[in-house]
Amino acid sequence: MAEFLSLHDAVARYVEDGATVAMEGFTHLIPFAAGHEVIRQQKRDLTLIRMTPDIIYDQLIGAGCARKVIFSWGGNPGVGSLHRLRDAVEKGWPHKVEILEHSHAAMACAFEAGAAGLPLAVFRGYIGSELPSVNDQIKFIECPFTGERLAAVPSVRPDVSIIHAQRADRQGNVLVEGIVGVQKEAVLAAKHSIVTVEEVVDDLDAHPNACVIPGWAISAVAVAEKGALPSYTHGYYGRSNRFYKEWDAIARDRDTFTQWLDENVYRTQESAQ
Amino acid sequence: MAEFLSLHDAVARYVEDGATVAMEGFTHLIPFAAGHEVIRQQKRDLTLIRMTPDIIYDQLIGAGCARKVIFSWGGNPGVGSLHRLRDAVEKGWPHKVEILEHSHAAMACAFEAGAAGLPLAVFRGYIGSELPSVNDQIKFIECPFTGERLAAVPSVRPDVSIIHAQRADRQGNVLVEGIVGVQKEAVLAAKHSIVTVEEVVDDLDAHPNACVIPGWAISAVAVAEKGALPSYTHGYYGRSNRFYKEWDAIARDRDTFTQWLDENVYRTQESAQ
Amino acid sequence: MSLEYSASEMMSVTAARALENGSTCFVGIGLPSEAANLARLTHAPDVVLIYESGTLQTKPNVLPLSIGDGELAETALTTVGVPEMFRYWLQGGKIDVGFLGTAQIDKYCNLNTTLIGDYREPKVRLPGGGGAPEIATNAGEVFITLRHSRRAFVKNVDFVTTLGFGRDGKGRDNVPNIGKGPTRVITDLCVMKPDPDTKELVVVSLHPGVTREEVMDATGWEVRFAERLESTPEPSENELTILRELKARTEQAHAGA
Amino acid sequence: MSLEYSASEMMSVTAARALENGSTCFVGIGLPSEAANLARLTHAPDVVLIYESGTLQTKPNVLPLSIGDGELAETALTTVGVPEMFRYWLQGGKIDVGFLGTAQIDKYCNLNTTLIGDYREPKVRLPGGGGAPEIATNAGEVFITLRHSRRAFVKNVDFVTTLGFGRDGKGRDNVPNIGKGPTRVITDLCVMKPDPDTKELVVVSLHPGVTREEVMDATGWEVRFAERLESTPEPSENELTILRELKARTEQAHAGA
Repeated sequence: MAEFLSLHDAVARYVEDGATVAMEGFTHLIPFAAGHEVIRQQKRDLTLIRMTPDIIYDQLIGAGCARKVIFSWGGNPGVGSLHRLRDAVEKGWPHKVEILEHSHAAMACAFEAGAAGLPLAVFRGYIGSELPSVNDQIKFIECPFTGERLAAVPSVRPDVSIIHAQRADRQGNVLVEGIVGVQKEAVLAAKHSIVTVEEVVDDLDAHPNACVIPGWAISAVAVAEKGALPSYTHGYYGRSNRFYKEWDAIARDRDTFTQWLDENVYRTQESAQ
Repeated sequence: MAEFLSLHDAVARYVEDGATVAMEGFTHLIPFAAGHEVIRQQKRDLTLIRMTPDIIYDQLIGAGCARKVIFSWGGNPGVGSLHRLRDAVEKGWPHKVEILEHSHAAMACAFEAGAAGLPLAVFRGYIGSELPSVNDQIKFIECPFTGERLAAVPSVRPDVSIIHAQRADRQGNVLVEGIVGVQKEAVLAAKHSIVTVEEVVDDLDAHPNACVIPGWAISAVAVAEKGALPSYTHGYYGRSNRFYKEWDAIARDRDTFTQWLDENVYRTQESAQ
Repeated sequence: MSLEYSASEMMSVTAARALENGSTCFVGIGLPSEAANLARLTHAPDVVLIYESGTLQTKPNVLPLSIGDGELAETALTTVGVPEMFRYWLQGGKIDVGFLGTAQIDKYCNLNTTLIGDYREPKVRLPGGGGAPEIATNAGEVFITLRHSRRAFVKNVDFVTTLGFGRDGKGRDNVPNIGKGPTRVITDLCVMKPDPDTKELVVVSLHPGVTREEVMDATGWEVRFAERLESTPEPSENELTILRELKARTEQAHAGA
Repeated sequence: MSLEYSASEMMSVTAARALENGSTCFVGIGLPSEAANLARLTHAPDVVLIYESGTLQTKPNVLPLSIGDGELAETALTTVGVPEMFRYWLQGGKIDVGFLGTAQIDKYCNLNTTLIGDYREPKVRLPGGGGAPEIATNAGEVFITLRHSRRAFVKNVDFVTTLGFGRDGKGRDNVPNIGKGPTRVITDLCVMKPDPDTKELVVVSLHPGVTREEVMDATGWEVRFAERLESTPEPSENELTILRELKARTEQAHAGA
């Protein structure tokens, strides 16, 4: 049963140094507030999983939280590079970060398989791509019915998954609406999960087939108003495209980045945007 | 792009003798009107796929439409046996029907794999069950990452799938709501598909993550008001539990059944309930 | 004070009591559904009921006739597709208890809902496996409830649709990622549990007024009784009232339309 | 009448024209998204645009900056989860055209969006494959659009993120259940198509005012030209107006907040 915790306490309890952590949100509902709390608590040696390492992972990497990143598209959407990710991979600053790289199809299927309790995902993929030559987690199996060669990857099963959602009811049931990405899969695939929400309400007011994650399938729910900014929350506030563009200049330079982090993460409490 | 056809024309065009047909609806939205049209058009030698052969398949089997039935639970829900199915399997009336039997998990995964364009579904199932000894389509594979033995079944890919839904808009986009079963998967897995709907509307009035099947993924849409009776349509009318109970007596006896079929299917037009 | 109650009521109340508050239960239609909802309406208001039709955390006001009655969707937290139900919720390890009925059960708790007789020439064709084969292996543990009779409690099931502990009691040994399997069988006569070592079903509790002989007569093998054989606690007045109201509401609802 | 237009506009209009009305298109962000939406707003009102964020049949009023802008969900027929998007819609064979951009492309139309240099010691780390590897093999065919430069059009890509026709042009031969692959590349200078036999990219059409030399200078291999080299039709006034309005709306929308 989901426990209502402060974001500080939820991160302190469930995100351990060395853990495998998936913070998901496919360009929507990205859990920035939670990511900042992970930075503030100076978690280290994390294996960070995410289909689209957005600027939140750029910040975590630049802050020195990550040992390894598993991803399928690592950019600043519509803007360009993640300079902190590149600096870590290309120049080892603040320290070397290992990467394990997939395609979106592979990771989406791997999250699905993780939620489904399976050890692997099978799909038609990686044909002709050189990714299998640099990622030893990509294998191929033969279909016993047709003989077709299909790709197989291990399922994603994080120690802890963190997502942001619109709202929870008082039992900790959570509504996710709009672009739902792989958030439900991330929560169901993980040993522990933290969901930050815009608000807690009496009634979720959800339609019959809404994406609702039951409270008993979640470890902790924490209120984090505007917790997805500069990403957005469908029905609550829009995406700060401006900040995404501004991030390019902030992240290009180590000093500018460090200063930004100081002012906007370390020196703030949970309300950091 | 979905074509709006009469139910007669849709069945005449897409359901060929000898075809593999999935009429789905997991106790909800069962396409009875379409099934009756298949009976009226005296289609023969069909391979009928359905997780829960309900009384609609009992009627199709008793009417002599089926050569083979692929299923995972063949009963009259909450009432008892499907007497026409039993009579065909046990005594070969009106002729012998071959059965291929799965578990729900296997068939649900096989529909999912069919929709996903895969030749097989992989899942953790059939452990200790004797079903694999009587169904040669059940195989086992070894996970290349963990060595775990997992079940594999061929995906379901029908020649034609038929489902019933609440409503379509004028472009043939279809809303399915409530217990959605494997209907979307059935449509996406099939070469052709027929969707009967209660009504055609200007606006589906669907929420952001509703189960909507785009018109371009459907072959034909046909209006069939009360087309799911005695099953039900969430938001439109309830299930006739009474008819399900009455069916037991009707179906027990070949003559009673034949007479019922005459009066309620053959002698009626598409409006048969 | 002794109340009047039927053997069926005794069975339902006992089965209901087996469910702990707050546990997640994958519910089979019929007797399991009656017991699970009785639990929810009495001692276990926060038991989470899940039906294979995709209805998550449902609170039906009347018992469903089918596994997918509208009542289930209307009172559910949300309703998901059937592939998701079996993949994420059952196989994904989110279910504490699978609650099943059966047509035949043997002394190693294997279940047959496929057929009586030979597979290719069945004497009686039963509905088939449905969700049971994977509920029995993917749920944390399994409760089984059915009426006690020699036709149902057979030495060897005609067909193992659903694994209890296999025909030799060792069917779960060394199988990775498998649930505990059946941990109790609740009938209208008694409660049985598998022996921790041999997995053979042993009568651990007789319902009030039931004799050993009655159980032996209704069981198709030489049934064992626990050394410390208990007497099943009687239903309370509250449980009986709620069960009867539930059944009356159900009957009334299903008579219409 | 000759209109004033930029090379970028020429590229977008030409790319847009490639999309047929009524086709289903899996749209990459950036140039493909601009072209696909221009098609929808001009000659192809019933083109179905699908973004990997799960937005099915979407009709954004402004171009999305990210693949998952709110605009996409708000104007979509419905929005599905990302696993469903890749499994049912892409891998399930529902996509006629995959519309991609790239950082590097070689003469066999292989795409590199992974890195420049050596994989373990990259000179430039690019964002990675994203949806492209499976879009390129599971869509019916693939259109590619990018700016023409010697940095982008290289003899051999540093890394094959996404299959065109393989390093030898035979990468799709005898592969079951695979799409046709790239059928055209639209740049700001020309249109290229793979030779039906060798699969080498051949310039089939030069944009108005562009010379062969300009294309050769901007291409990192000895590029071939079709025997019947065509001149790409100019943008119409209507196309230019709609494109400019779309970009103006977009700029305004993204400047805020």
